[in-house]
Parts: sequence; structure tokens; C-alpha cells
Amino acid sequence: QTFVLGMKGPGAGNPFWAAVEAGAVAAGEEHGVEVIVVAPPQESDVQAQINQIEDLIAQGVDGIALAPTDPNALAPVVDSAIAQGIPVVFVDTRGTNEGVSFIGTNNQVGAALAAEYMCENLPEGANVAILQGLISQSTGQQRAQGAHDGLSECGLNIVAEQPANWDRAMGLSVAETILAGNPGIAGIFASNDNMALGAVEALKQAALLDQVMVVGFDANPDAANSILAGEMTASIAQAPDNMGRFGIESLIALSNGETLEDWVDTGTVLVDASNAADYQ
Amino acid sequence: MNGTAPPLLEARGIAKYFGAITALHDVNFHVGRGEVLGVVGDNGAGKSTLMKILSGLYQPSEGELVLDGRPVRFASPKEARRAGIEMVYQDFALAGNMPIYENIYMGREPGIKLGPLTIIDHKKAREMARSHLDNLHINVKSVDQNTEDLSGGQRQAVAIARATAFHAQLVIMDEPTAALAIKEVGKVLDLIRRLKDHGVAVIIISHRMDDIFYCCDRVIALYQGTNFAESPLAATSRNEVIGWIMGTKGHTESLAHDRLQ
Amino acid sequence: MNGTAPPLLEARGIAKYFGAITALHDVNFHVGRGEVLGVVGDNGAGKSTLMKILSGLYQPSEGELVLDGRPVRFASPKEARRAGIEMVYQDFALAGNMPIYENIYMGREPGIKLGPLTIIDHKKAREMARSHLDNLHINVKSVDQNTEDLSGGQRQAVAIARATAFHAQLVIMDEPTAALAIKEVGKVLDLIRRLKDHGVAVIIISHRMDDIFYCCDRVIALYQGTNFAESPLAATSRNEVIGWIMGTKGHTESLAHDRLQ
Amino acid sequence: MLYNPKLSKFLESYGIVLVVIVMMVVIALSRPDVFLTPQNLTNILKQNATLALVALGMFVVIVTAGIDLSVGSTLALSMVTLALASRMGLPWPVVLLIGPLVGIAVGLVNGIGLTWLKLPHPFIMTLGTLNAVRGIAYLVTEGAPISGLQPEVRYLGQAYYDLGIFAPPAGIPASLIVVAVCAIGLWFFLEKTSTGRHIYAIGGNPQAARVSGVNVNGVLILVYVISGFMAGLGGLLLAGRTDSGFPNAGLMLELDAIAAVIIGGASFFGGRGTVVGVLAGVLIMGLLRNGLNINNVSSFWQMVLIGVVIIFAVWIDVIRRRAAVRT
Amino acid sequence: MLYNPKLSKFLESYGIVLVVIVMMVVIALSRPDVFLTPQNLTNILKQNATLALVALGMFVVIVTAGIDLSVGSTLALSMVTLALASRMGLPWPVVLLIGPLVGIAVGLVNGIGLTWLKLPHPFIMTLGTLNAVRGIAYLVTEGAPISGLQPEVRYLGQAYYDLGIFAPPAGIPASLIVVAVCAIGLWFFLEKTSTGRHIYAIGGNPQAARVSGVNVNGVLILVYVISGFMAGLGGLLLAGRTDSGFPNAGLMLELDAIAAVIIGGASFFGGRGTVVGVLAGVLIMGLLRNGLNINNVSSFWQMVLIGVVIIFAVWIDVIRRRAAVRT
Ligand SMILES: Nc1ncnc2c1ncn2[C@@H]1O[C@H](COP(=O)(O)OP(=O)(O)OP(=O)(O)O)[C@@H](O)[C@H]1O
Ligand SMILES: Nc1ncnc2c1ncn2[C@@H]1O[C@H](COP(=O)(O)OP(=O)(O)OP(=O)(O)O)[C@@H](O)[C@H]1O
Ligand SMILES: [Mg+2]
Ligand SMILES: [Mg+2]
Repeated sequence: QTFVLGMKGPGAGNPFWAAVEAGAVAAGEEHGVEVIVVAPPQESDVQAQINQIEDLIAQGVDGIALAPTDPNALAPVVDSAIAQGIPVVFVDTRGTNEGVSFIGTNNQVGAALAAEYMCENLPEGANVAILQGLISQSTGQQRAQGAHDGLSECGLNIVAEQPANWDRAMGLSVAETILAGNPGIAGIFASNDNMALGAVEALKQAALLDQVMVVGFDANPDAANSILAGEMTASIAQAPDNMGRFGIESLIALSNGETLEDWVDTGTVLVDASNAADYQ
Repeated sequence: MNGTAPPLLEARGIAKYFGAITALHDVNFHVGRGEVLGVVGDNGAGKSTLMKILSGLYQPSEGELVLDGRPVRFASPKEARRAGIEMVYQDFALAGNMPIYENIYMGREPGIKLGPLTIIDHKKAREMARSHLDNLHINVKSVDQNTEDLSGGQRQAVAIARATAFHAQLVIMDEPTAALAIKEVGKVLDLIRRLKDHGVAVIIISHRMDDIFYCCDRVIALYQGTNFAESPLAATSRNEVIGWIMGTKGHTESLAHDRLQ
Repeated sequence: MNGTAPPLLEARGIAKYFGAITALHDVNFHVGRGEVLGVVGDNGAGKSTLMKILSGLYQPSEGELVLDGRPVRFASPKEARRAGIEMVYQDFALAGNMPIYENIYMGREPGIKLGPLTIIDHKKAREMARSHLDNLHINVKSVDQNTEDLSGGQRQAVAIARATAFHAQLVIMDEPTAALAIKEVGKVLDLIRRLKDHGVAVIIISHRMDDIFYCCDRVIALYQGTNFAESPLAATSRNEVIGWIMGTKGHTESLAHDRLQ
Repeated sequence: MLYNPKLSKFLESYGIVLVVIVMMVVIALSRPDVFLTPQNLTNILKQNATLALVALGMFVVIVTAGIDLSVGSTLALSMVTLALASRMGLPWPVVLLIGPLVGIAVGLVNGIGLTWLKLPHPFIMTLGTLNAVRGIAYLVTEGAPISGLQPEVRYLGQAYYDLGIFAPPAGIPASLIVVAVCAIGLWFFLEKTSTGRHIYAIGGNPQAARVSGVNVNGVLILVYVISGFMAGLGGLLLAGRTDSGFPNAGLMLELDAIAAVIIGGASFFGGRGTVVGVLAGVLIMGLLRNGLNINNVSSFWQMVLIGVVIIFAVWIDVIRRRAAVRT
Repeated sequence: MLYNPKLSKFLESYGIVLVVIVMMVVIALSRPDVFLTPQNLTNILKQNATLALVALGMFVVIVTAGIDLSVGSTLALSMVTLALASRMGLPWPVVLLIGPLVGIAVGLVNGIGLTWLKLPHPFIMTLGTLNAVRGIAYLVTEGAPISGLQPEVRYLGQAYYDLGIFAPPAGIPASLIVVAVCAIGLWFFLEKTSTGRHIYAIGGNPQAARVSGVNVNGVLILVYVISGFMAGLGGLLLAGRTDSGFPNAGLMLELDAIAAVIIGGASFFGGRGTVVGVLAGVLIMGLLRNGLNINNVSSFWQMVLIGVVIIFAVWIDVIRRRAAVRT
């Protein structure tokens, strides 16, 4: 049996996908099935992903665990897979197709978790900023929204919300600019760790690292090291390997005629100095 | 040519600046219907620049053009062409990536007109081009050759063919014989005479006195960007004209020694 | 010129094809040291193509070149130049975006040599260019003008200046006088005589019999891509040469009627 | 020397088609079980319809020695506006028109900006619209994709005709017919009409076109309008295929389109190229991706191979051309 | 008519600097409290150092009427290889050299491929390397960023000199000095040396350069090597600044670099442009982004405004030029 894991990006610049892939491959080995992992060259390349999945359907695979780059745009492809009797589950990002199970994190809840942490550790009314991911993607929107709502509800003052497109260099540049314009900043939330690490660089150079709390998202190894080194303050861990693992296992279950829950939550965990060592 | 009827085309007080460079200043001249006007002058005297103004390629910095007694402004060569002015450019101005016949009929393709669009009759265009070139006794291997693959003389011939393919009031030829072999030169000069017989005015720039004295009615000389001398052909001589080109009037025998025995 | 010493440059059995077109076939000729060779022929006869083969711009499809008795292959104009062959191209081949003086000295800039690099002495290059152009009696407003802003004749003058700025063994001139005014034509022809006096060989292509008969030692005619006739200048006449251009040998009086009185 | 001028001329113009055939053979040999299935071939046609349209538009621009960087953004804006219109419940014939009309509007802005503002090169003007139009596409949708199109609007992008011989989902896609109609229409326009020839003339020597009385600015505006229209039509097909309008559609599409045009033998300096060549260029890009996908090549290796094969395909073409012409 | 040829010539060559000044005034007026702070000005310089280097390299290529699409990928490959080398514990002088050397290697591949394979246009060759080199960057890192560089390696990208007058983190960044040295060196090379002039000649008329005895292929190879070297050096600065090598660095950098070069007044058709213009073009792009960020403009509006301002900046420059020259 051959199952497909269709990821959003090739783990490029983001170990998150590497972990998803590892989880899926490990599950495949344990259950003795072949796992094909595909991904478009960039997370924004919707068409490439559509083409990949179509080409795989043409090969007659036995199941697809898909992280859709754009849920709407992928919906017709998913429908056609189901129409040909190929079971599909969504991982990481929920699709729009009715009756297709979702295996992944609630990004908005995760970002709210980060916001809650910042609220607890910063005085009320303190100035904070948000580095957004690609705001044209649902993940980017959900994390930005979760953070925005969480931070403003508990009375922190959001002075800047700027996109840095998931990118470390851009995270650094945008953070530098925010710091130049807002001297009294006390906390920065970044929608992923790459941007958070960029912000840490900016703070280091501005000699403000000890005064500003940086919270990221993903808890990748770089971020974990940074937290242990006392630079970044916290991050939100998803369980990407679970996404891959549960994805393949769910497909096996579906092809054996079993049924799945609508949402298999893989959970989020707040990572700070106390537990960062687990994520190195 | 003067008296009551205005000249075909008149230029008054023309100046042309290119940044710091003054190519023309205060140039005046006219050409009548069916007249062949020779324009001579040293290299860089401003002959080509003046002609490009007449053909609408350049706009004059100062001065005005008068066509048939009415002031005109040509914003583009298209407008000058519509007024019946054709020009053979010194650098030929051909689209090298296109065949000979398409260069000749560009902008006036034969075929079925559908509003602004013409559905080109390529076969007809080829035949027309072939017979027109034959008339001019110009020898090319095929009218389908791209002009970038032609020899210098062949290119010049195509440029001449383009300017004379349709009925014009005035044909301006900027050194039309420079790259041509002897036989072709004769054909072009005969063509100019034929144009004149059909009432078409011709302005010809040339450095060859043979050309000027074979077909012109009148000759004017530019010197360093402005009018220098002018005379009906009958009232002047080769040596006098050569003197004008060098910027001298009067005794010129001594200056012209080396080229004319 | 023959006998023991080999000619300076010899071409044997040259052919050149452009796809379906045969521009040259089985062309043979030679030029000796200090000899001025005139090349004539109709438009499209293949003169320029032949010369581009000599200057290394084209490679011959068939045949070989022999320089000083040794067969040579010029893979690029750089190699031909190194062998002392300079050429004035019919289309001038100037970089329009660069000033006159840089065009003249391109590839051989004066200045401090650092391995393959030369740190250019722009001041010196300007002065050299100015004095060289003055020698040729060529009139430009400034050696800093870009060549694309020049008149046709000025451009041709720059191309001639480039080919004669350095000591060559052989200078090839493809219609060097076509765009020039009378005075400048005289200067160029005198220059050719001076080059000859210094032992430099010159090949000149021209459609003007005046040019050919003013300075050549020998003349050869191409017709439709191959050798047609050849003669020392002293042993021929204008009318005979004109006949060759038109592809006739022998009685030519009748053919030459229209241009030569 | 065996030398046939007709054959040489044919090879010179259309020999790139040989490269396409060689690629098909190589891919078919690598996965005989998958590549030649009707479903896979249908996929290739469907997947490349949008690129084909955009590349045809880009081709017209490149023939004038121009460039249109804004095609990807134009496609996105067309998609999202027609999806919005569809969701607002406008009648479907109106919705169908909206995509191409938006494309035409962007093309007009490009063309008029270029000629009236006299910008030094279309690169700047269309880089400007690349950014601005994409921004507008995000603004009108607030960044979120819009799905749920009327079935009539989806028809062109999604329908296929199994002709009673193919098992679904294989067949002749409607989008192939759209591409064919556009390609033939464009070929006729470029080869047989005066304005089409003027486009080539402008690419060869704009000065020559001008002195021949061609309205160069008018033709340039038209050219960018054609490119915009094609991008809009491509948006319509893509919206139909995906049942949604998403504002990040067509990112980097301009590079793919330009690559297809140049691979197909058009010159970056204008004046040269054929419609058939462009279609071949599109197929080369499409076959390449398909071949790598059906061989399950990892995305990193895909990048490396795409790069190498692009160079190689064009190089083969260069060699073929040189072999066809004696010098 | 008041007309001063010297002034006109100066305006023609360097007037784009006026556009920079106007932009600075506008941004300063919009956020007087922020824009002119030493910290913000330092930021602008640091953030645009990499783009400046890459644009300078791209400029040399564009002067020959070429294009180098691979600069972004080259930068990424340089970054990740030097980061790998740093992590492997190679001595820092070796690591420092690796970035530029990788760039030179890619440039050599581009130049040699272009001239030896006789590809019709560098677009294809460098599009190939754009893909292939990026793929290699992903492959060597398996897609993951590599952080933790030796401090000496980071120096050029990160250090700044406060000269005792600025409060940290403001000061003269070391990267500015790198850019200045490169710009002055390139200016000298292009204006004062034979090879530099040959680069302009090739852009003006490659045939003319060839018949003047210029080794056109050799110069072209050199030009792509320079572009690669600059991209590699840019990678070194960016790696130093971010303390990591990530394989998706420099995505779309080629468009930004080309835009800066063209905005700075170079011609896409080769043979024209100045080093000062390129630096002005880079500053225009950088100021634009900075101005939008410090005004907290949302990302969608940023796109729209970037597009509009790019067009506008070039248009102002066109008008200025026309005003400076009488016709
Ligand atoms: N675009 C331009 N920019 C700057 N200067 C120019 C431009 N065009 C022409 N000139 C200058 O104007 C003067 C006149 O040039 P023009 O071409 O009219 O001369 P001409 O009389 O036709 O000479 P020729 O007999 O050599 O063709 C020359 O000095 C030339 O350098
Ligand atoms: N690149 C090319 N491709 C195809 N045909 C060419 C090419 N170059 C020249 N020809 C053809 O070869 C023939 C010879 O051309 P060439 O330029 O040598 O003539 P020429 O004797 O110099 O003529 P002219 O006196 O007009 O300059 C012409 O028929 C021309 O059309
Ligand atoms: Mg002239
Ligand atoms: Mg010739």
C-alpha cells in the first residue's frame, strides 16, 4: 500500500515540516506501508501543490494526508480523490471539504496561549508588537488573530503589527524598524520562531534583550537553544511528528473501513526555559 | 514656382538643439511642386537633421513648416506620410527581422480592410514588391529575405523602394546613392526624373556632384547648421557648389583641385 | 610582387554559405605588401562578405587564408588584428553609447598596463583622438560626443580613424568614402596613398570609379559571388571596370552611357 | 553536403517540438505505467492551460522587446473579483466577463502608463503593477480566499469531454479548447494582420516602425492589453478549476511564463518567435514538472533537475538549429 | 532660454539622487520623531547593505544587456555553506572566504554555460541556476537553517562603529563600509579600466566590441563572476547579520535588485547606467519600505504603495531628465 503525505512546504527553512515528515515516515515503517512525501517548493505555491496531488491521484495511491496550502483551492482536488475512492485526511491545516477529518493544531488557540503567557509576565498596559507571518495564509491569519485578541483583551497595548513573511532576515529588519519607532516596547510576539529569532538579533544589537520578552511559535531546535540561552523567552510547541504519524495511521484506518473523529487534536504546549531542553 | 501659388513645402526659421549641441539654427527654404531640390553640405552640416524635421521624425526646437500655404506640425512620421511626404533615411530605418516585402509595405499593407485592421494578402504584397523592385532594376535573391541579411546596397534599395511604392507629393532622399553600384545609381537618378515628370517634388541630399547635376532643378547648401547659398542649377557650376560645401563663396578653383581634374 | 616573396595575404578557394544562400564560391585573390587593391562589384556581389572573412569576423565555409606564406585561421577579429589586419566596416560597427575617442582606442587603450587590465589614461586618449582626427581633417564638435549622436559622415570618419590609429600591415576599407563629403573624401584617399608609402597594404571597396582610379595599383571585380576579372590599374580603363561590375567583358561603351559623359 | 533549405527553415522555426517529443519519450520510459494513462495526460493538459494562456500573452509583449511582470498579479485580481461577483450572485454571463475585463483594465494601465509616462522600460511599470495589483487583490478579499462559484462560471476551467472513450476523470478538457482557440486566433493575428506584423516590426526596430507610419504607442498599449486579457482569461480557468479565487494565485507566474516563451525560441530582444514555439515551451515546463512528480522526485531534487533540464532543453535546441544551418 | 550644459549633464547622470532626497523629506515629515533618529538611519543602512551589493553585481550584468536571475539563490547557497563551514569549526578566515567563493563558482557556471553553450539569452541560463542552486542549498542543509556563526564571521554583517557620538545600536555599520569599498572599486573598474569600458561597449554594440578585438566571451564570463561574487558577499553580510544560514534566503531578491538598477537609471538594453544611480535605486527601495514600516502601514497597503511609488519615482526622474535637456 502507498500513502501520500502532501505537505505545504519542503521543510525549507522550517524544521516543522521535517518533523511532520519524520513522523509519517516512522509510522509507515512501523505499519509496513510505503509513504511518499511531496511538497510544493514554497508555501505560497498553491498551483504546484494542486498539480502534485493530481499527478499522485493519477498514479492510483491508496490514501492522502494533505496539508493544503490553500483549503479552498485544493477542495476540488480532494473531492476528485474521494470520488475515485482514495481516502483523504487533512493535517496541519483544516480543509473545507465536508466529512474529511482534520489532524492538527488549533493555531488560534496556540497563539492565544502565547498571548496569555505574555499577559501574565508583563505589566498591564505595556507596549507589545506582533510580527505576522504571510497574512494571506490561514495559519498566518489565525496566529496573528489569536495573538491580537489575546494581547488586547488582557490590556496590553499593541503598538505595531507588521508582516515579516515567516522569514528570519525580514523578521530582523521589521523588528529593527519597530524598535526604532517604539522605544518603550516590552514584548514581541512572532508568528513563528524564524521571525522571533530575527527579532532576538535586533534586540541583541540594540542591547534591549534583557528588557524585551520575545515569544515565538513552533518551538524549533534553534528556538529551544535560544530559550535555554536566555534570549528568547518562550515559544509554542505543536506536535508536528504527531501530525505526520496520526495522518498515516488515520489513512490506514480509513482504508480498513474504520471511521475517524472530525478533529484529531495534536495539541499545543507552551515551551519556556523549564521544558525547552525537550525540544533541542 | 512662386508668384501667386505658394510652394509645396516651406520651412521658416528652423532651429534644432540636442542638449548642448545646436544642429540647426534659422534655416529657411522651400520646395515647389514637381521640383527637384538638391541639398549639399559638409559632414555634420545638419542636412539629415533638417530632413528628419520635414518627415516628422524630429520636432523643430524653433520655427515652422508651411505645407501648401498652411502651417503644419507633424507630430510623427505617420502624419507627414499622410500629408504625402515620404523619406529615404540615411540609415535606411528598416526592420531587420522582417522580409523585404513587408518592410516595403509596412503601414500600408495590401489586403482586406476591417476597420483599423488589415488582413494582409501576403501573396499580393510579395508580387507587388517583386515587380516594384524589378522596375527599379534592383537585384535581390528573394523578397522573403530578411533585410538584416542584405548587403549595404540592397538595403538602400529597399529603403528607396519603400519611399516610392506609393504616390507621394514629396519624396526626401538622404544620400540615396551612397551605397549603390553604378548601374543602380543610374536607375535611381532616372527614377527621380520620372517622379518629377509625374509632378512629385523630390529633395535629394548627396555628396556626389554627378547626382546633383544630373537631376536637380535647384541646389541649396547648408554650412554649420544654417543656410549658406542657393541657386538654380543652371546658374551655378560644380566648382562653385563644391566651394559652398567647404564654406567659401567666389573663387574656388584652388580648393577643388584634388578631386576634379 | 610575386616570384620569390609570397604575397602578404592570399585567399584560396573561399566559399561562404548563409543557410540556403551562397554569398561566395571559389574566390581567389592576393594582396602584396604596400599594394593598394581595389575591389569592385555590383550590390550583393559578395565584397563585404569576403572582407569580413579576411578580418576574422566570419569564418569561411570552404577555402583557406595564407598570410606571409603561412596558412592562417582567424577565429575572431582579435586574432586578425593581432596579425596586423584592420578593417573599416560598411556599417561602421561603432558602440553608439560610447564617446568617439573610446571607440577609436577600444581594445588598445593608452594607460598603465597591469596584466590583462589597462588603467586608462582618458586624458591622453582624448588628446590622441583629437590629434588623429585633426590629421584626417575630420570635423567633430568634441571627441566626447557619443557616436550615436553623430552624422553619417562623422561616424564613417570615426570608423576610419579607428582602423588607422595603429600601425597595421593591411587596412581593409569597405566603402570608406560612401558617406563623406567631398573634402573628406580627398583626405581619405590621400591617407590611403600615405599608408601605401609607409608600406601598408590597403584593400579598398568602392562604387566610385574616382576613388579606384585615384589610388589603386590593381583592381579586381567580383560578380555574383566569384572572381570575374582582375587587372593592374594601368592596364584597364574606367569603362572596362564598369563593364566588369555589370558582368560584361569587352565592349562596354554602350552600357556605361548614362553616368559618364 | 546534404542540404535542404525547406527542411532547414522548418527545423529552425518548429524544431523545438522535437525537444518536446524527446521529453515525452524519456518520461514515458521512466514511468510507462503512469505517464501514458489518459488521466495523466488529461492532467498535464489541464494543469498547463493557465500557463499557456499567460505565456501567449507574455509572448506578444516579448515580441515588442517588452516584458510584463504583472501577469501573476493580474491573474489573481481577476480570480478574486470574479469569485466575489459570483458570491454576490451576479448573473453568470456577467461573472464570466469580469475576469478578462479586469485583465484588460490592468493591461490598459500598463500600456498607458508606459507610453504616456514614457518610462524607460516596461520592467518598471509592470513591476509597479505587480505589487500594486497584488495588493489590491489582497485588499478586496482581506487576504482570504473566496470559494463557491456558479457552475456555469466553473465550466471552462473544469469540464472535460470523455467522448465516450475515456473513463472519468480523463478526457479532452474544455480549457484545452480555450487555449487552442486563443493560440490559433493569436497566430492569425500575428501572421496575417497588419497590426500583428507591426508588433514584430516594433520588436525588430521601433524607429523603422515609426517612420513607416506605425502608431507605435497605440500598438504597445494593445500589446499590454492582450497580455492582461490572457492573464484574466487564465484567471477564469484557474478559478473554475479550483472553485475559488485566492489572492496569492500566480505568484512567480511571470518567471514561468517568460521561461516558456524564451524556451520556445522567442528572443528577449524582440522581433522573433512563434506561437507554436511558445506552446512547446509551455509543454516543456509542464512535462518536466509532471515527469518529476510522477517519478516522486523530492522537491529539493526537483528544483535542481528543473534548473538543469531547462538549460539542457534550450541547449539541445541551439545545437539543432546550428546543425540545420550551414555556415 | 536658460541653459547650462554642465548642469544638464550632471542632472542627467545623477539627478536620481534628487528623488532620494525628496523621499527622505516626505518620510521625515510623516514621522519626524522616528525617521531621523540615528537608530532608524542606521537600520536603513544595515538593512539595505545586502541588496546594495547584489544590485551592484546585477548592474554590471545589466550593462552588458544581460540579466542574472540566480543572485537570490547564490546568496542563499553562500550563506548556508559558510554557516555549515562555521559549524564544522573551520578557521574563521577560511569561512569568510567561502561565501564569496561559492558566489564566484556560481558566476563561473553562469558565464561559461552562457558563452560555451551559446544559449540565446542569459535569462535561460540563470533561470536554470536560479532553480538548481536553490535546490542545492536546500539539499546541503536538508532544508533547515543553520545558526551559530563564529563572531569573526559575523563581524562584517553585524558590527557598527558608534564613533563615540551615537548611542547603541546606532552608528556606522561595518556593512556600509563593505558596500562603499565595493561601490568605489566597481566605479573605478567600470570607468577607468579597459575591461570596464569593454563591458559598456558590449552593452552598446557587441558586434562593435568584437571587431575592436574585445574578447567578448571572456568579458561576459567575468561579468557573471562579479555578479556571483557580489551575491556571495551579500550572503556573508546577511549571514553575519542574522547569525544563521537559511536556504530560503533571498527569495525574489533578483526582482528587487533589477528594480534598483533600473530605477537608478540603467538601461535594460545595456550600455548605460552609473554606480551612483544604482546606490540611489537601492536607497529608494529601502526608504520606501522603511517609510511604510515606520508609519505602520498594513501589509496589503504596503504592496499597493510600493507599486505606485516605484512607478512614480521613475516617472519623476524621467520628467527631470526631459526638463534638463532642450530639444
Ligand atoms: N541625436 C543627436 N544628438 C546630438 N547631436 C546630434 C544628434 N543628431 C545629430 N547631431 C549633431 O548634429 C549635427 C548635424 O548632424 P546631421 O546628421 O544633420 O549632419 P549631416 O549634414 O546629415 O551630415 P552627413 O553628411 O555626415 O550625413 C552633427 O554635428 C551631429 O553630431
Ligand atoms: N548574414 C547573411 N545572411 C544571409 N545572406 C547574407 C548575409 N550577409 C550577406 N548575405 C547575402 O550575401 C550576398 C553578398 O552580400 P555582401 O554584403 O557581401 O555584398 P556586397 O558586395 O558588399 O554588396 P554592397 O555593394 O551592396 O555592399 C548578398 O546577396 C546578401 O544578401
Ligand atoms: Mg546625413
Ligand atoms: Mg558591402
